[in-house]
Parts: sequence; structure tokens; C-alpha cells
Amino acid sequence: MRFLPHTDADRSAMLQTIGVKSAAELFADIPAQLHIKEGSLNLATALHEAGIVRKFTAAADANRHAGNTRCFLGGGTYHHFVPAVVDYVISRGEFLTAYTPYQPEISQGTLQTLFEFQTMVARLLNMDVANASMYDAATAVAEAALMARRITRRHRTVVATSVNPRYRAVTRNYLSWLDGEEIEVPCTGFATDLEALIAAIDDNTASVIVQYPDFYGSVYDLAPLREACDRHGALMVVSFGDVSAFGLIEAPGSFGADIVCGSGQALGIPMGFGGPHIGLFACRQKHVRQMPGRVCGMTEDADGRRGFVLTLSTREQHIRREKATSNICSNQGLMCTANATYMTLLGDAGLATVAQRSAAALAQLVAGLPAHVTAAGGARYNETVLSFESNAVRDRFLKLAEERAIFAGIPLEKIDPDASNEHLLVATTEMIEATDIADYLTALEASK
Amino acid sequence: MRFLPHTDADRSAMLQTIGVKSAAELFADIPAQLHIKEGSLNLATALHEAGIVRKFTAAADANRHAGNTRCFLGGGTYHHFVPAVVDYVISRGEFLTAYTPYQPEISQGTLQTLFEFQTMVARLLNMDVANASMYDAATAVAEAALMARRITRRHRTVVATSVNPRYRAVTRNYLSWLDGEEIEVPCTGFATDLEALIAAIDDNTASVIVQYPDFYGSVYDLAPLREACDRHGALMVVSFGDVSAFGLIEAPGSFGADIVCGSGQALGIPMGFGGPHIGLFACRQKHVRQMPGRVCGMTEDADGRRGFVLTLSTREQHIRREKATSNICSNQGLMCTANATYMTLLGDAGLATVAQRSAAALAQLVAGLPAHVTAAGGARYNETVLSFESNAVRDRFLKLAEERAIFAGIPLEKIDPDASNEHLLVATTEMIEATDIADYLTALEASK
Amino acid sequence: MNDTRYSGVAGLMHEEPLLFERAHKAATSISLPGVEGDTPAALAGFARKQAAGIPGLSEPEAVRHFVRLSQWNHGIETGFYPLGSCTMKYNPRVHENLVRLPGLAHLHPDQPEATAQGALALLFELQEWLGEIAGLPHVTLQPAAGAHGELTGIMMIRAYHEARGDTKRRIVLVPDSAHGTNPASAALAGLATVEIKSGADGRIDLDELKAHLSDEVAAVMLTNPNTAGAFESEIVEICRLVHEAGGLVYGDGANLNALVGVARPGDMGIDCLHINVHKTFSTPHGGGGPGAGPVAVNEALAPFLPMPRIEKSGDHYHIVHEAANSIGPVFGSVGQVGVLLRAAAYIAAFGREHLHKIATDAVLNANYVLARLKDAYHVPFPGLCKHECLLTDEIQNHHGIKTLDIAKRLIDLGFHPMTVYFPLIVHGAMLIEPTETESKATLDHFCDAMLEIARDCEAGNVEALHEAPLMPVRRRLDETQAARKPVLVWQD
Amino acid sequence: MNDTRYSGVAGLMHEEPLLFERAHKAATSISLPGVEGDTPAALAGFARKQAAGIPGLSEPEAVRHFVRLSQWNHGIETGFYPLGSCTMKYNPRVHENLVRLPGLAHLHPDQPEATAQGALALLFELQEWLGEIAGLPHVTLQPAAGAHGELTGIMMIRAYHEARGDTKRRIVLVPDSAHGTNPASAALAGLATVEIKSGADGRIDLDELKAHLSDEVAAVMLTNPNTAGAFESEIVEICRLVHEAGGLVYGDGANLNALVGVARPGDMGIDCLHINVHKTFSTPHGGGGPGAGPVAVNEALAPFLPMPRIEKSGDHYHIVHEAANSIGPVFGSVGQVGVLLRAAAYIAAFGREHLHKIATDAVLNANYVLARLKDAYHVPFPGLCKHECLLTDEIQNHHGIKTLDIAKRLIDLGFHPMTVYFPLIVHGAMLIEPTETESKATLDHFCDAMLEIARDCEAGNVEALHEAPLMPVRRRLDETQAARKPVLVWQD
Ligand SMILES: Cc1ncc(COP(=O)(O)O)c(C=O)c1O
Ligand SMILES: Cc1ncc(COP(=O)(O)O)c(C=O)c1O
Repeated sequence: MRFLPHTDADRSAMLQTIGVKSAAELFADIPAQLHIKEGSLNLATALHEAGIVRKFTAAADANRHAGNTRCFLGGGTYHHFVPAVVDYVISRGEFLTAYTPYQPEISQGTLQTLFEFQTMVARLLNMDVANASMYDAATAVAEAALMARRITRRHRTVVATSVNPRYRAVTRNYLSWLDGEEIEVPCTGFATDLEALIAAIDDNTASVIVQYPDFYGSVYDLAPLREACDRHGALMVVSFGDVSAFGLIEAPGSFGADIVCGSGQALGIPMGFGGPHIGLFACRQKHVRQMPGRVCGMTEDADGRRGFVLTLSTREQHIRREKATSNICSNQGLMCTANATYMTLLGDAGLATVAQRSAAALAQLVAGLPAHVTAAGGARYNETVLSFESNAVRDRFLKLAEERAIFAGIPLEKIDPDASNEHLLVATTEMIEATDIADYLTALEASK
Repeated sequence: MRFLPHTDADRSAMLQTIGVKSAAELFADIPAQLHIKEGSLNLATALHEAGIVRKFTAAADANRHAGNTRCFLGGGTYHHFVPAVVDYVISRGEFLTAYTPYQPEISQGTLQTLFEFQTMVARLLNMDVANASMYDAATAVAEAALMARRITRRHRTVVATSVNPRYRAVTRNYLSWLDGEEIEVPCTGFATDLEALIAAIDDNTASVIVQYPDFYGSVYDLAPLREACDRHGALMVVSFGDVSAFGLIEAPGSFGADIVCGSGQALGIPMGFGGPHIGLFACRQKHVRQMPGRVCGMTEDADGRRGFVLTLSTREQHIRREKATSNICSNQGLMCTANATYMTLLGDAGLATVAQRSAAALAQLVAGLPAHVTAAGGARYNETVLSFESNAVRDRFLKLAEERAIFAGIPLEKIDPDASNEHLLVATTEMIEATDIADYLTALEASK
Repeated sequence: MNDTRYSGVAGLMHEEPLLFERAHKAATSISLPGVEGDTPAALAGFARKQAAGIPGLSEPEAVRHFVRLSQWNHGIETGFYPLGSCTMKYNPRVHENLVRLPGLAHLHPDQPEATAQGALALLFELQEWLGEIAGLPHVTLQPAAGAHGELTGIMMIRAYHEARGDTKRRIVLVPDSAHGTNPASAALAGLATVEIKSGADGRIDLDELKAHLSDEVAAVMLTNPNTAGAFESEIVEICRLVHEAGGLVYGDGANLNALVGVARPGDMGIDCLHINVHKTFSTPHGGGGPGAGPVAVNEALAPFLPMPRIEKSGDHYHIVHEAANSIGPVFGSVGQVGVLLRAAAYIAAFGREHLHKIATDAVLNANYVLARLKDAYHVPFPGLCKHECLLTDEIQNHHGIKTLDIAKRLIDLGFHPMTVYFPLIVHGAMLIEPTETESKATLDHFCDAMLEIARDCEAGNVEALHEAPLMPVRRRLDETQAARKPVLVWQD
Repeated sequence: MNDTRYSGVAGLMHEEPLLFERAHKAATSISLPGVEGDTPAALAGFARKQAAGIPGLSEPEAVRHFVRLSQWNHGIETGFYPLGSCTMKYNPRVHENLVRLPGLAHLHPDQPEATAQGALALLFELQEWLGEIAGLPHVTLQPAAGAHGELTGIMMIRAYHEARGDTKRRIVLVPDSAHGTNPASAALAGLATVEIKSGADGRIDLDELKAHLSDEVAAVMLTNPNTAGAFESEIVEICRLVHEAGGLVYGDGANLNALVGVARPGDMGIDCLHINVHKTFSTPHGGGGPGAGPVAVNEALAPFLPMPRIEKSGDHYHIVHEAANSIGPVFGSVGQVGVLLRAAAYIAAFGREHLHKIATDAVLNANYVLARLKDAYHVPFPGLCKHECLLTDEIQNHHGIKTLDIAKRLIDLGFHPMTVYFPLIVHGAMLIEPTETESKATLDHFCDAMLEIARDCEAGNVEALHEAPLMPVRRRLDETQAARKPVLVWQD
């Protein structure tokens, strides 16, 4: 086996040093009836490296993908451009094959990168601090709900249904094992219903969770919500699906959000069929000791030189055990490096361009829609809902589009089980060119 | 431009330091009539990174290749398996983006790797020493002919026509500008005609150049040639196309070759449509000062620790100028690293397996040939010539094979302009599986 | 400072300022695709008023920045990494290429199922393989890491009891040797944890266990081999007792590397197990993650598995989103796909013929290290170990040297230290896990270094130990200062 | 030893024995594809009697071996690399991905043309682009490097004269400032070289040139800008004189970075030019190569281009192997395709709009460095420079410090030294080429370091200079010992 360095001679010598006669003796503490026969597991037979490459290549070739299909899919995962440099950086063994930086002296590469990541995330969201990642957006939202409960010592969580249904489902799940209630406030016209939401807040409310831009791409003013939260002493939690938005529109922190969380996938991480992505998580400095997850801080070494360490670990499971702020241990480390590299390559100006073009593409698409399709109105970032006169027309269009190498949108009911079946959730990024929009519109025309 | 770090403010500040008003002034020493108008060159318009990826992907997708076609092509370039580790090692910036190791203190990585490479090449060929690469096999053979002229101070070079026609053509070209003669000795039955070759050697002969296994894959005893060379004081130069052979058959050095040279492409380098490959070059210790090309040697540093440097540079163009042993400067450096990594991963045992399977595949193919096709006889490593009754049948077969995703062989006349047009040069490697051979034979059957 | 018998040597590196100190401009030179068009008017009112302050670097500068930073790290590719409980094994390079195939990397999770059959087939096969390896046939790939798997498992166990109307089971028993995630996960699922004291041999004490079992116990969470590297030989009896008391057994699979292909948790009576594929199946740790923590369960728990899951009907693979008794989703997609695919490749490389060699070489290596070090270091629980061995600093304490000093000295010699101060059941723990991908030569170098450190302690030759590490770009860092006044982001 | 203003810092690295010292076994654990079958009987008599003695390492060990070795290197990704005449610019990472696309990496050079049209189209386009950039429309991609291009060009020039029956032209004039490959290439093509002395300004002395021109002169080989970084402002007149004397002008294109998009060698009267794409067009140097040295020529030389070449007819691309007057092939294939494709990508990224910025920023950077250093170091040929600037150690010699010491001190501070002792026309040359991909901040750090070294010399503060380098894993190496008794391979 190519990953096993020992020769049989090595093994014999080692067994002798140990003082046993055979490798089997090393397993004598496992009751005999538990031993399975070598080779008896129902697995495939071993493959050499060439065989594995062939197998995975064949599997990959069996798929359509955003490299050979124009991708108008969003819903929390976006086909943004990933510079080759990002991939190179995270492929370097020194980043790729290191563990969590428990020994800071020989982990300063990871640690300084985390510090830069935290800083850039906090700045992009306009928040005081950010942690070193959560698993994904959905679990980040759930953790935000829990964090708000800890801070407020209240047990009521209000969630807008314009929050991605998957984030809501995970949050609902997490909360369901605890005391308290979770209230979901319906939206209207594929946009957040702020009034209804504000009406749902009371003095027992730990937090109100919204998404901005919301699940349907709608952008709206969070100021009234901030006021309402203040009135009731509730925390305002703002989630997001495509973080690239904040290169263009006002950041959640600017509205006074207490916790901001969502997906960092847009920042240099390929869609990868759903993962690994990354959950970004930011909060106010004053709440930092209630924050879940790892965090990197600045300090000095024995010679007085600046350096970085994981810090505030008294919040964490390995110190605090059942009283920890979260159970998270392994997080999305390498994806922080990907995000940091991406943001470094783009800077403010590049991030603004990505956002501007992502939004402009949607606007061009919507402007060209034929009469038999309507788009949800109001301010939208790079995502909206197209509504067809019937499920049949919609699905005919999807088929026509696929034939033209276009993934035209996500049937809304696929993500949102409550939705009816004549809608499409449609997203655009800077990977969409004018010709792609033209082809999309032609297919729409043809579907009538 | 994403590769240019300056802002306009940087540029202004720098121009001020220089003491000029504009960048144009920096080019004032170029006569005005030579200046071309900015943007006037007939080139494509600039592409962003995504555009370049799309362009190259489209071009790549327009090709068939050995990843999706069973490749029975050889003739000096072979589709052997390349472990992913090789590619990772040569992609590391520290190896990839270094220059020739002129400053040894900060180039020990490249230098130790070169020393390991030289050692492994010398061992594989069973020669005393090897240099740090030539451009490719063809130029290596030409350089060997020149080196033999320098050593013997004779000007007659005898070449077997069973040496790859491309190596011969380059060698002929190099020699054509110098005094002396180049004699090419025909072969018979797609195998080296040793007798005729020996007959062509005389006391003015600088070297006799053969290929082993020869261009047609034939393996033969070099001992008689050695004797003949000794009789006439000529040097014996042995070239090769697929160096993997020496995992299985006796190395050229074992027959007393004076210079051994050929392609190292088989050792971890993808075919790449013809390059970059690498020319391996080995000789006897006593001739080392007549050797062309760079060479790395062992030494000590100021603290007495072992280290490596480029050495014997008094042979080279930068010191010796027109009297240098060669004009070579940049060589195939990174391909040495690829070869070294590959050999390290395979070791003797792996190299033997590659060779054994490459040969076994050919034997299986030949054993299954239908009656209307004949294979050149005698001992063959992994390459032979298939002969058809007519050009029409051969080409019908090629077409049938291509339809079945098989590159079935190289029409011999394509490489060897002297060959008639009913032959195919066919090669096998360990990438050929039993099913591929079966499909090949089925296609042959169908071509009758 | 530099001992030539060990790899650690002083060399030339590069200081690298923070990005924010390096970059001096708002503009970056990146060029991007996309439509040229105006910002939609409707968004104008929402325009960001102040740029975020993310300094761009040109591509050449960015590469140099991160390449230099990378060189400050120790990774499995640079040296030995015997972090106990972390299973730092070699990460095959070819796996990095596989997951970057465009037909895998650029799939959208919600693209039509028919267009992603290749990916679904690989994931389904992995589900099957993991079930087979665990001896627990029903698998969810959703959990994002081990701790997340624990949470998922405990949720399922709770759902199981509740579905049976057995609602008063609100306690999870956790050995004091358990990893911190175990109690934390139980708490997150709304259950109370009660710690059970390990026996003198570091294993679960059957009497102690019995004393705690009751009709309020939902589950026992155990790790086998345990975090001291010892196999719980009474595992069958333990499971029987828990089951008898109406509870279920949750297995923390972080230590599966000791068992893979040799014995199966399901066969032992464990009901539910997470598998840290970033340990056992060699997906790279990435400086903290991402990992994946698939959970395998038996028939009883199968109905409660989270959704979505991948199922096969005929030749077609589906992502199934709904099931009557499912606890619901725990993650935003089917799982950390790229991580899971690497794990599948690792299993495929070994196959049925060789899979057990992972465990046999891992256990061989740990016992070899133990055999070589057991006279020089205190072994709290003597006997054979499994994939890792536990030592303490008791002997070295007499010379004023503690585990931390030993760890830091190892850094100077070129090794990543072992896990220190875990498990908590011994004082000054040093938990050493070599894994199966290390050579005898490397183990010997490491043991030589450890023995030399022990001799230096004996000889009172301890300055280098107190001062260590001296070689890396930074020496010991002040963690107290970092925590007291946390500086978590850069202020220009 | 460590000055925090510069990046050089001592850190932890790993010693790594030679492979032959590390590996201890004949067996490797690689697993390979292919048919299982017996060795053909006919080969039995030729079986290798003794294994080569190539020690295998397992994959984990091999990766660690080469990763550690890599860390001992300085590359453009780790730091500034101002090697004059070498054009060490940033190598775009995306290019590494492009050439690894299976549809480019796994093409056989002799697969049917119709199945490789994508690759041929890219190469053809590059041929056209290079011709356009050089102002010499006919291009061969075959030469494997600059020196190989020189040889090819001189062969063509010889063939040209001979085709005209002008057979007595056997001399090539080469300025004394020329790179060593120039005379070496001429000699390889069977011509005699005559050195022409540079004028006091380092440029070609027209009188000296005229004195050497005759009907025996086949060609003048010149480099423009020359190797002192100065543009040959008389280039038009030079070419006119050579042509008048019946000779041709060979241009060494190693310094094309100063001109690309700004001025064209062909327009100057140069007949034949090689282009080092591994300099101007940013293909990585790889620790010595591979490069590529395409040659561009005018109409007069076009018939003599080596074969094979890529041609287009209609929509179809062909590899043409034969042409009546071709000198024949100089390489075994159409060229170093993977290298050439990277060059094409670099040109494509700049395009017609931006290509000149390569030259303008490269020249700006060199002049900036010159401006900052010209008071502290001797400038042998004052005035503006092009893409590189030339200094000498004359001032520092007074303090016993020579170019080599300055170079080695730069290493400790974190920089790769400039090119030293070339060109040969000045004593103690230091040739500094920053390239267009370096930032002002990097140039400033480098200049600060150079100025500090100069101040240290003034102040007699020279110990660090004599001792340097102290930081890398090795200090100055004994080159004399290496050459006296060459040890080129390891003996077990
Ligand atoms: C014994 C044990 N359990 C659980 C975990 C948590 O796993 P993860 O980091 O994947 O969440 C770990 C990780 O270190 C562990 O060692
Ligand atoms: C001026 C000059 N000419 C020619 C060459 C030779 O080019 P190559 O190394 O590509 O053969 C060089 C390379 O350093 C050079 O600087």
C-alpha cells in the first residue's frame, strides 16, 4: 500500500522491540468474537492511483457543471470567479496539512492568516469582531440564535421566513431541543415583511433573525428593525447568503446588527456540490465572550515580537466542556485562508466590481423578461424570483434552457417546501456574461 | 493589469525620484521613428483571468487526448503514469520559480535534488556520471556526437538508421555546419543491423550512435559493437527513447557505452504535445570535462557542512564562451525535479513493474494479432512495427480504432520519411489495460 | 541549539507584515469577468457609504504574502505530527486533484439531480462503505465535523426515546476521559451530562457505570479505544448494561483509526457512531478544518437520521429531503462534499484487501513508540495501547520540567509535539499518535529525541528545555495577555 | 544578524539527508496500473542483472523529502529576485492550471492532427503574436531556450548566405559585452567569432564595428538593450552598416522586456531575433529551465526556418515537416509546448491594450533603483537605463568589500542578489533587473538594504559582509573543492 512506509522487515523489528510475536497480539485486548476476518468487509477492491483517477474522472465527466453550463443558480451557493492563486495558496502543504494551531510557535502562518481573515470579515460586515469560522451559514445562524439566548437569557427567537429555508430548518432543529419558542414570521411578495416581523417582537424576545439581502434577493432598510429591537431589548441577528453583496450595499453592521452571520462561499470557494463552504460569524466586541467558535488574537512572544495565538479558549469545549458556548472543535480553517486570499486579491475595488456586475447582470435579465414571466419587484441584489403562469410553462423552460447549457434557476419549492411550483429562484454573478443573458432570454421566449 | 503592482501614484512618485516628467522620457533614447503607437500591435484584446481559463479550456476540450483515448503511440513520447505527487512537487513555488542555482546558499533545494537526479540517472543507465539535463533526446544525441568529436578529435560520425529519425535529423543538422562526415547505416527488418554498422566503423570514426531499444523497439546485444569500437578507438554512443526500459533490460552502461543519452520523459513527465520533456545525458567519469551542460557537485560550506554547487563551469559558455563544450544555458531544470521525484516514488521495484507491464502489454497485443497483420519479430521492449497488406487497410483500421477511442499507432512514414505507408509504429505502457488490448484487437479484426 | 541528529535547523525565512501594514492603496489590479452595466437604480439608496477597508494586493504581492506565511507553519508534509487524538496522517496529493475536477468542484447543490449522478454515486458509495466499516449500516453524511456528528447523534438518540414516549431520559453519561466536545454536544442537545470516573486502568469502571445507569439516562457517550489509547475490553458488557437500562450507546469515532478493518463498533453494541473522516480517512486538516463527521447508526436509530440523504433507486441516485421521523437537517447541504470525496478516495485506495492495514500499522507504531519510551517516561496505564500511547511528565517533574517544556523542546528538534494535557484524567498528559503513514526511521528519530530530553532532565541539563523553542520565527507566546485584552482585529 | 527592517529572519527549517541516506530498502509501496502478464520470453536474455540501486520512498516520505528540500530555495514567490539579464518576474499561477488541462497535458505529439486542433490553434496564434511583437513576422517555436534560438538563428543566417553562394562569410562579430551563449552558439554553427570592444559608454562603438565589417562577416550578434541595460541608440545605423557590408544582424532577445509593445527589433533592422519566453513572457524558470527560445525572422530568412512548423490553411491547422530550404529540425518536436502555452497566456492577459506596460513598468523600476543607488555605488555608464541597471563595487573596493560580499549580505537580508560579475566589460559588475511585477515597496526595501550596505562599508562595518550569508541553511560553499575533485553522484 503506497501510503504505508514499512517493509515487512521493519514490522518484524518493531514487533520484537515491543516484545510480541505478531501484529495480532497487539489486538489481543479486543475480544475474539469482535475480530472480523481480513478482507471480509463489503468494500470495493483496492485501486491503484491511476485507477482512482479514472474512477473519479469518469464520475466527474458524468456531471454537468458550471464550467460547461451557464449557472443561474443561487439559494445560498453562488458561482463566483475563483482566482487560481486562491487554490494554490490553500494547496500548499504548510497550510493544507497543518492541524488547528495548538502550538502557536510553529503555526504563525495559519494564525496570522486567521487574524487577517477576522479583520477583513469584520470590516466587510462592518462589525467589531469576527470569529475564525463556523461550519456553514445554516449552523452559523443556529449558533447566533443560541448566542443571543445566552446574552439575553431569554428563550424566544423570532425568525423571518425570508431567511433561507435551510438556515431556518437547521436553526429550528437546534432550538427544538431546548426550552423556549421559535416564531417564524411570514413574508409577502418574496420580500421581508418588516412590519409583521417588528410586530412579532416582544420583551421576551432574545433575537430577531433576518436575512439581508434576503433569501429572495430583496434588499431593504434594517433601521426600523434596529429600533424595534432596541425597544424590546432584543438582539438583531442579520444573516446573508451571498456575502459579495457588501461590496455594493450597506453592510449589516452599519444598521447596528448585534450578530451577523452567513456564508463566505462567495469569497473564493467553489460551489463543490454544497461544501466545504464556510460560515462567517461576527459580533460586537462586548459580546465576544459569548461568541461560539475559535478566535485568533494578537500577542507577543518571549522576545517581545508580535505574534498570534488562539485565544478566549475558556469559552470552548475543551476547557469549559458542557458549559462551552458551542461544541465546535474542527471548523472550516482552510476556508478562512481561501477567503483571506480572495479578499486580498480583490480588495475594496475588486469586491465592489464583483458586486456591481452581479447586480447589473440580474437587472439586465429582469429588464429583458418577456411578458409571460414576472420578476419579484423592489430592490434586489443578484437574486430574484421569476414567476410563470404555470408549473408546466416553467418546467418547459427549464428543459429548454438545459438543452442550451443553462441552469436557469432553482424551482423554489425545492428549497422552500411551502412555495408553490411555478416559481424559479434565479441568481447572477460576474461569471454571467451579456451573451449568457441573451441566451437565457431567448430560451424564455421559446418556452412561451 | 493584475500582474502590475504600481498605482498611478506610485508611478508618479518614482518618476519624480528619477527626475523625469513622464514614463515616455525613459524611452527617449529610442529613436522616435522606432516607437510604435500604444495599442497598435495586431494582438488580441486583453483577457481577464476567467477569460483566459475559458479560452484555454475551450482549446483543450477541442482535443482528444490520452486521458480519454487509449494511447498506443510512442516514437519517443510515451503515456506512462505520472503520480500526482510529481506534479505537486514541481508546482511548489520554491522549485518552480527559482532561477538556475547561481547562489547556492539559497538554492540548496534545487541543488540537492539535482545531485539526487544525477545519481539516479547514472545508476539507471549504469554510467559513472550524468549531467543536469539537455533540452531533449534529439539535442542530447547531437551533443553526444559533438562530445565524441572533441574527445577523439575525429570527425566522422556513424549513425544507425534505427535511431529515431528525429534524433538523426537534429544530429545531422548540428553536424552539417562542421567539418567531417555523418554516415547513416541502414537497418533491416525494423531492427538494428549490427553487422552493417560494425562494418561502417573505421579508424577515423569518432563515434557510433545506436538506439537501444531502437526506434522500432528492438532489443539486441551491444557487446559486439563495443568490441568493434574498441578495435577502432571509436566511442560508443547509446541513445534511447523510453528510458523505462532499463527497469527491465540491461542498461547501456553495462555494455560499456561511453555516452548514453535519450529522453527522460517516461519518468514522470506528461506527453504535453511534445514538450517540455528532458534529455538525459551520462558518460564515463574520465570524459566529464568534455561533457556538455550543467552539472551539480558535492562540496562543503564555510562551517564544514555538506552542500552542493554547480561545478565544472569552466566547460561552460559563460566562462569559456566560444570554446565552451556547448552553448546550453537554460536547460530542463524542473524536469530533473520531476524525474527525481518520480524515481523516488517508484524505486527499483516500481521501475521494474512499469517496464515489465509495458513489455507484457506489447507481447499480449502481438500474440493476439489477426492473420492480416504482422509484427516485426525478435526481442522488442514496448514498441514494434505492425505491417498491413496495404495502406488502405491500415488507414481503415486507424479510423475504426479512433472511433473506438483508440490512438492505434503512428503511421511510420510520418516520423520516418523513408518508410512506406502500410506500417504502424505501436507502443504500450502500463497505462494500457487488458481491456484496451482486447478492444484494439477487435478493431483490427473489424478492419480486415 | 542545533543538534544535527534531528532535522530542526536554523535557516533563512521571511518576516511578513500584516496585509494591512503592507498594502498601501485602495485599488487592486485584479481584472474580472461579467457584464458591464449600471448598478440597478433600485439599489442606489442602499449603496455602501464607506468602503470596507480591505486593502488589495496585486497578484504577485498576494502570492508572496501567503507563501511566506505558509512557511511559518509546520504541516504533516514538513514533519512528524504525533498529535494524540488527531490522527495526523499523510494526505494523499492525488485527492487534491480529484476534488478539483471541474465536474466535481463546480457542481451547484441544487442543480438538477440528473445532471449530478456521478457525484451522487460517489457519495452514495461512501455512505455504504462507512456503514460497512462501522458495522452500523445507516449513514448520514451531513455532519460537518466530529463534534457536529456528536450533536446529530445525541439529537437522534433523544428523538428515539421521545418517539417511544420515554421522555424522562435527560441524562448523558460521559467518562471523565472524554473529549470536551462530548459533554458540550450533549448540552447543546438539551441534555444534562454526568461525568463517570475512569477506573485505575483509565478504562470505564463497570461499577461506576452501573451506579449511574437509570431510567433517566438517555445515552452513554464513550470513545473506544478511549482517549488514553486503551481499548475498552469490556465494551460488549458495557453496551449490554446500557441497553438493559434502556439507554443507548453513543460512540465517539475519533479513534476509529485503531479499529478500521479489524473490528466494528456496531458489532460491539454501539448504536451510533460519528466518524471523523479528517482523522481516520486522511482528509487534510487545513489548519483547523474543514472536516466531516458522518454518523452511522443501527436500525433502531435509522428513522431519525437527518435529512437530506442520498438514496438509490434502480440506477438513479436521489437527494431525499423529507422523512417522517427525521430530526431534520443539521447542515445547509448534503455535507462537506469535497472532504467526503477525499475520504472515499482513501478507502478506495486500500479497498477490502488492505483496509485493516491502516489499523495494524497505526497500532504497531504506537506500541513501538510506547515500548521505546516506557522506561524513560511515566506510563500511567501500562499494557498494550492501540493507535496512540499516553505518557506523563511525572518523572521529569522531579527536575522541574513539565510537559509543556518537553513539547516546546521537540519543536526545536524539528517535531510537532504530541497532544499535551489531554486527556484530563492524568496530570501532565502527553498523548502520542504516530499514525500508519510514518516510517520506522521517523519514529526512531522521535524516540531518540524524547529519550535525549529525558536524559537531559536527569542530568539537570534543562536550560534548553525551559527556553524552548528557540528556533522558530516566534518563541513562546503570551497567551494570558492575548486573553486578557483580546485584540481580534487589526486597527489601522 | 536579523535586521527587522528587512524580511530576512532566522527560523526553523529541516535538514534533509540525501535520498540514498534516507531510504533503507529496495522496495517501494507504489501501486501501478497495467496488465498482469509475464515478461516476454524474447526479452529474457536481456534481463537487467543488477537492480539500478534506486531507493524508493513511500509516498508520505517522498513528499516530505521534497517539500523540505523546496524550503531551502529562494524563488520569485518567496522574495525579490533582481537577477540582471534573467527577467525574474512573477509567474502567474493560473498558467500552471492551464497547461495541466488534460486536453493539453496528455496530447501525444504524433496523434492525428485533426484531434489536436485546439492545441495547434493556440500555438499558431502565439507564432503570429511573437512575430508581431518582434516586428519579424516569421516564427519558429522549436528552439528550446535562448541559446538554442541563437544557434538556430545563426544556422539560418549561414544557410542564407550559402544559398546565395556567398560562402566565405565565416565570421560572427560579437560585442565583448555579449552573453557567453552568443559566441558559443556561433562556434557551434561552425563560425568563428570576433569580439568587438564596447565604447566608453558600454555601447557598440561604430568605428570599431566598421573596422571589423567585411565580406567575411556573416552576422553581428547584438543585444538591445545591451547587457549593461543601455539601449543601442545607433541601432538603425548599426544595422544599416552591417547590411551594407552584406552581413545580417542577429538580435539576442533576452532583453526584450525593455521593449515589448514599445518598439520592435524588426523595425530597427534586426533580421533575426530569439525570444526567451521564460524571461519576457513569464514562464517559470524552474530552477534552471525549461524555457523556450522561439526565433522570429524577416522575409529574407523565412525560407530557412527549421521544421516542423505550424501552419494554417482555411480553418485547419497543420504541422508542416518539410520545406525546401529549411535548415531542418533543431529539436525533437514542435517545441517546448507547455512553456509556450504559458507565454501565450501572459500575452493574452495584457493584450494589445496593455502589452507596452510590461516595458514601461520594467524600465521605470530599473531607473528608480538606479536613481536611488547611483550616489552610493559606482555607475559605470551613467544616464538612463532600460529594464536593468548596472553598478560596480568600485567604491566599496576601497573598504575591502567586493561584489560577492554585497551579494551574500543581501541574502541575509532576505533578497536574492542581483547578477554578479556580468557583463564582463566592467569590473565587479552588479546587474540589477527588478522587472515590472515588483512593487515600489519592495524596490524601496531593496534600495534601503543596498544603501545600508554602502554605509556599512563607509563606516568600516564590514564583518557581516565578509561573513555573509549567516542565515541560510548553508553558508558560502567551497566551489574550488567541488571543481577540483568533482563528486557528481552519490556512492553508497
Ligand atoms: C476524541 C475526540 N472526540 C471528538 C473530537 C471532535 O472532533 P471534531 O474536531 O471533528 O469536531 C475530537 C477532535 O479532536 C477528538 O479527539
Ligand atoms: C543576454 C542573454 N543572452 C542569452 C541568454 C541565454 O538564454 P537561455 O538561458 O534561454 O538559453 C541569456 C540567459 O541568461 C542572456 O541573459
